[in-house]
Amino acid sequence: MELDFTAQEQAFEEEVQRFLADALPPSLAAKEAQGFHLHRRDVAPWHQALWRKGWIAPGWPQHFGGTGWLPMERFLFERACGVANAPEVSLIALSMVGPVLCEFGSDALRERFLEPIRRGDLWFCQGFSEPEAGSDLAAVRCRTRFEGDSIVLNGHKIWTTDAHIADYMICLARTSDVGRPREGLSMILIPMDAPGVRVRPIATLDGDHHINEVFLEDVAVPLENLVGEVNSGWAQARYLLGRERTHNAYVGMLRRYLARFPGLLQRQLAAGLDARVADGLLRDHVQLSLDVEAHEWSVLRLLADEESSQLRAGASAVKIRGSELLMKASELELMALGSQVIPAMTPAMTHTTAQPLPAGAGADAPGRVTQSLYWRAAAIFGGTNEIQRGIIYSTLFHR
Amino acid sequence: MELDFTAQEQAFEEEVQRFLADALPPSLAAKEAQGFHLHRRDVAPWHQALWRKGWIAPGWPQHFGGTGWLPMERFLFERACGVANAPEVSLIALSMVGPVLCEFGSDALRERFLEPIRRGDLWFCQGFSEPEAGSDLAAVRCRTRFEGDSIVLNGHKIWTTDAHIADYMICLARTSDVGRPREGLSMILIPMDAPGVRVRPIATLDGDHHINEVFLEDVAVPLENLVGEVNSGWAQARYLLGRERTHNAYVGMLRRYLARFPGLLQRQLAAGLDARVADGLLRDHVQLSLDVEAHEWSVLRLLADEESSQLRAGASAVKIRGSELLMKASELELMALGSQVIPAMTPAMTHTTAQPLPAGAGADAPGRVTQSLYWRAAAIFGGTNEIQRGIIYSTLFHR
Amino acid sequence: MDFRISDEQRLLRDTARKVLAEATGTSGDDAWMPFRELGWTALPIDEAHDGLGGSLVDLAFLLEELGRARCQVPYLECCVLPAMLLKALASRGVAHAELLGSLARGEQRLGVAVEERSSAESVGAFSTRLAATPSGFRLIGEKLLVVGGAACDGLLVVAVADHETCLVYVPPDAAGVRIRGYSAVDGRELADIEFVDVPVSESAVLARGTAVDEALVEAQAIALTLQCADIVGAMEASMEMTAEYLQQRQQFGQKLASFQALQHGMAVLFIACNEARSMLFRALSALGQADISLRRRAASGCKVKVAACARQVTGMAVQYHGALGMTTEYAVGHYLRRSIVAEQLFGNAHYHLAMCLADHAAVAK
Amino acid sequence: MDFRISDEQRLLRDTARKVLAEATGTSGDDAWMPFRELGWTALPIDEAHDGLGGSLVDLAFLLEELGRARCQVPYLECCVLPAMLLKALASRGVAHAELLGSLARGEQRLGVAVEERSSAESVGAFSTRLAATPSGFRLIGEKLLVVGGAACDGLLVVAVADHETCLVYVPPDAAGVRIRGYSAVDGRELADIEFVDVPVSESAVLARGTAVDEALVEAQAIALTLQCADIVGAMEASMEMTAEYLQQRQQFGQKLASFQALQHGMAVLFIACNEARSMLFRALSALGQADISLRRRAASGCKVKVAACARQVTGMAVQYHGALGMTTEYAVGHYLRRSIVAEQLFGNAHYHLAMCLADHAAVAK
Repeated sequence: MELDFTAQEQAFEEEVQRFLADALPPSLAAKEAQGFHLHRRDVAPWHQALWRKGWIAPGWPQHFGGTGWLPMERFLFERACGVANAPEVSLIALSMVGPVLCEFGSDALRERFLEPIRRGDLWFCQGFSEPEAGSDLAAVRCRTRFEGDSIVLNGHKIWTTDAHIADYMICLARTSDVGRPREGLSMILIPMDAPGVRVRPIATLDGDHHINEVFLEDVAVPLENLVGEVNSGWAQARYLLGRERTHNAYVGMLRRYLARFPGLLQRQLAAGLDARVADGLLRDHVQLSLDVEAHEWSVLRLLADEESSQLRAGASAVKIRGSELLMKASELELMALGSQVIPAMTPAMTHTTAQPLPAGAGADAPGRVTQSLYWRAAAIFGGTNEIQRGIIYSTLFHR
Repeated sequence: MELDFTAQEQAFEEEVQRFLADALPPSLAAKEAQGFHLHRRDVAPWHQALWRKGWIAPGWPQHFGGTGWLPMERFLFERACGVANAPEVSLIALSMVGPVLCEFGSDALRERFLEPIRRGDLWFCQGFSEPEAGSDLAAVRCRTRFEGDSIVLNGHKIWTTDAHIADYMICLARTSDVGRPREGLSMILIPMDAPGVRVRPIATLDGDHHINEVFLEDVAVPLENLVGEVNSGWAQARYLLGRERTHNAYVGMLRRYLARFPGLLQRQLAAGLDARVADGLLRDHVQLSLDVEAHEWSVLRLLADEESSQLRAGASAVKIRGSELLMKASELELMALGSQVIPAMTPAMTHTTAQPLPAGAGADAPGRVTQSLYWRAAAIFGGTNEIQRGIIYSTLFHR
Repeated sequence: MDFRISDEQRLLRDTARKVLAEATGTSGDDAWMPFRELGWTALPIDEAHDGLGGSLVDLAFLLEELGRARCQVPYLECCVLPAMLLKALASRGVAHAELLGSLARGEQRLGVAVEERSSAESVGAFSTRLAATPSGFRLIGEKLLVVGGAACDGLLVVAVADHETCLVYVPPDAAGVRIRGYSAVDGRELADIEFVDVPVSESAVLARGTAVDEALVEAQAIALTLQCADIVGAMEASMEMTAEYLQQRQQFGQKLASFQALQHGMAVLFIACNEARSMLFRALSALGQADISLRRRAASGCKVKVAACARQVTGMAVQYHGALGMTTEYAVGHYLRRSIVAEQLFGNAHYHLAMCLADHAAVAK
Repeated sequence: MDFRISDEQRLLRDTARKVLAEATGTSGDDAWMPFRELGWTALPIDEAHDGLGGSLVDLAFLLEELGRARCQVPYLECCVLPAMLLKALASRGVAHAELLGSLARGEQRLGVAVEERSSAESVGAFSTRLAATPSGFRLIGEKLLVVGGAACDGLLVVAVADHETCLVYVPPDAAGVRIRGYSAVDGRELADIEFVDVPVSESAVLARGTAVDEALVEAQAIALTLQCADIVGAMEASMEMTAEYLQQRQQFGQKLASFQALQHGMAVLFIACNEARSMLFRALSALGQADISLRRRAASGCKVKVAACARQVTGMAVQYHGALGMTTEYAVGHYLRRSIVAEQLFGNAHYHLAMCLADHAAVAK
């Protein structure tokens, strides 16, 4: 057992930090720090920078353009990005579609998609959830029929992040009714401009637009858009789940919150916050910092411990805790900012001069409630915390 | 709606407080405040005082010697007793056996038992739980057979508080195997000196001796010791449950904890407790005080609101919260006392000079851990908090 | 002590529930209509001033329904709060019968302008000032977060003159009044208001000195408590809606309501709602006490507890709705937003806990 | 970074688990036997002093097993802590090889006497003092809560002389040493020790000044962290025992383990155990840092987190055992008592949170 970062790991982290200092546009970082949902075009310069550096697809096999990093290096990279307010780049394309194509896709599909994804030319959305298949993906109904060289899809997808700006959807659809429900699913790539694809925005609590419903009506796509074997969709979804053990732990984001809180509190004190109130806030902050430390080390253990039988339970644990701690961290900011966070604020208020901020809202306020509400989703999407607790029990204790 | 105590209620409370100041022996109050389990003989003088005052059986019908108090007066009485460190007197006899006999017992049984119970001559224990019937009382197995004028019992009771000092047990036993399990139960009064009764002490975490196992082997009792109708035991148990809505809320005890904490903290500060530590403790104390206020008003609402359909849920809610808050309150004392509470302390150390206290333990320390551990039982006995949550759901939301 | 709801209170509650549910989506003057027509504007005011002399408990019942209906009408802030302020002044010998009467009749909605940039809600530390001029005064300063401030008929402004707090009546269309309205996260309307040398006549200075300081504390304690009533209404509705949803929604081949973990979760939410209501009743009771510091402390304690319970309940209600809870199309999330705004308005739980702590430390000494 | 347990560590852990389970109920010298025979007394000490040069991680594995077995042997307090203190002095140029060697060989168990009445654990505020005499010194004062103090072979006493902290070796049978032993709530043995003009020779003063202050901080940070390892072992055992019990116990016609609310409760306990272990690893890592204040802070943070998790886990473990959990006949309650004592020993979570807060405030300034 070796509980220190190696010199190599430390050097790597410093390299990442240097790169971030050089290549991340400060205006983009500032925008990301506020927490409003960024558009594809906002993120593009950062995507380009990562691509040029060769760091755009850390999770892919090296011969498909991956970095060859060890899990610990990927973690250090993501943490440093989080702290430096670097936005996530094209998460679905790079973390889901890419790896699935690398593992299961035909050469032709890889040829068509991998390089454009790396370059940032193709943006993807994920079509898994349906109104009646939320936590229970095996209940996916989206129908398919095979017609000549085409697959024709009919279905209704929901909670589809970025469907309104994506070029393609990676869609989980039913290709068979034989056997257990999960055995009749396939992954299919659908161009979002195909006839019959209709996107309806879903307004979310946080006030941003990022999720959508997608209706598929007789959408025909070429047979070669089916990824891997027919009816292997469940296995592919499981594959994705298994390799993304720690992303949902949000360590980088949590460190971002912790790092900026003392400054925020100082500014509030300077602006007249009662010192006794600040005492209580600082106390909660220190307690939260300890909770985040423990959480981060739980993540490190998942990365580095390759023999533990508790991996699945540990992954669920850090997903639960990641969402809980994010809700706490963002709530603590709201408490420190007090009435400043009351006004509904939009990116337009802060990124343009067209709409001024309300007089009471200082520079720390915009985006805080939006982001705080958004983190509620972290406890829901990708398997609710209730589902995760069930997984923990059945993995560890069920007999 | 009238949200103030009436002048009459206030006058009553003051009368109770005056009586407590006059009649409660200070040495007994001091002993009770420490929290070690008191013996029957400790409590006797206080029982006598209440009996002389005519306040020994507030919950009984007036013509059987009750006080005729309204629920709110009973609450005020119990709260004042709690705050004044008055011990509970013969709880099982006065709160269970008496009311059951008044409601269901024959005249002969009432004649035999009610007056001696009021005088304090008879002490009871409650024989409900069995190894396989804890939360699930319908599973009671204790067998009976009728032989002439006798009932012969065979069974194994457990968690029997004060069985070692009681004169009688009120025993829930199976008198029929017909119908649903709960329909074959009866309440039977068993003299603890009857042949075949064997009491085995159970040592509990808190270090005191107050609970026992009781083995009944061919214990013969006269038929007239059966309370009310044969097979009406479940109804009687339900009757008791229904009328004791708020005792388990421990409002008096919680107020006792709140009242003494500031003084305890002052003494700790004087003895060198770090002021920053005290800050945090005081903060938790104030938060706890608010929680107790809300809890107390939940209890008041149960007492005074006679039309609510939420009575059952409300009673479960205050039982859960009562135990949770007691655990918190007693834990907070441990935190304030710090290493002082480490030594195992016995009543002998504090009530006699035979065994001195460890040097570091001040006068506040003895009994604190014992009592803190004892409150764990408040979340278990009388239906665990998990059971109570199930009751709340099914009462309010189940369809 | 008697918690039974009176027939009048039941009527008020049932009417309000029905009317406010029907009025969902109306705004501006239309939304105020039922408040005038059903006598709700008259409720906080005594009969001598055309009011109905309702009790604080009556008001709490009504406010609960506002919370339940997610009503955006600034009834608390533009009717109840100014009424309480004027009544508190009247009880200190400073009568303004005409204003009370116009509030009661619903002729005026009065914005109360207290909070300032960095005032951190501490009484008496206002920088908005009233300067004497040969012909009277002028008002200089800026007030923030005036709920309903952009659509009111008059402003009650707290300012300082000669080291004394005073309360000034200012028409919103007076020269030099610059109102910038905006929406809160939950849709309620607020305004920041700048006063640039606004001329103020002697008669517009409604009161001065200790009377104002005390009246502010008194009225704010009431407003804080009634705000909690609104939150209690919102959280109970949010809980009920969630219980309903669990009965409907199927996952893994069964109703969500059949999962014991969720059932127990609902029990925890009930406990939180129940305790919030209990704390509300306690504060309403304490507001009847003579000692003003007791009232203030009870209101602070109420906010601490109710806000914490609301955070838990409205948050878990969203959680139990799953992704649906995240959408604005479904009502449950609006309760969460409403409780977030309510938490931060009139001081959040951290602020009021610090106040309780300060009181406690003062008492202990 | 590599969390894989080495073969040596696995052997250590498995052996300890087996041996300590078999040794349950032994006490006194018998209970110490395996610690000597299996080389555990040598583990914290380097090879130059007859030790085995074990790492802190090795020690943590062993301490976890002590917690799991509810072992009452004061190994941490009478072997590891004095070893760390002596090593810390040695690294500051004050070598006491003979004492280290005797610890390693298990020839001496050394009680470490630090805490005093009202010292509140603040470094350097000791009232026990060393007064100069013509022939050397005499020691005057009282030390409390010396774990293992009534059954040790020597005492390391922290005292003050000429405004300097010093560390003094005192044989427990020296004239004027009055030892009053007692049991802790969980059965471990402690002692209060009075020093009434105890003669001390020059050579018995092991070290003086800053070296002692620093060595104390350093050794206490290690002891605090290893104490957390003990707690982690206890809470994990408590959790496993509970999972087992839920599988066995029937209520309402089914296994308790079939109730989803309890399943989810167990998941919450796992998360707490898991985070406690993570925090332990973090502190073990931080103890390797050069900056002593970082080490102290990491140990304090570890105690705050681990104690909170232990409170939750050992408490809920009792709860899930129902009435059985309340008895001393069943092991689960002993874990609760052990964690209560461990929480208050070496400073509780409130104390260490205040330390973290102070450090934080200092850093922020």
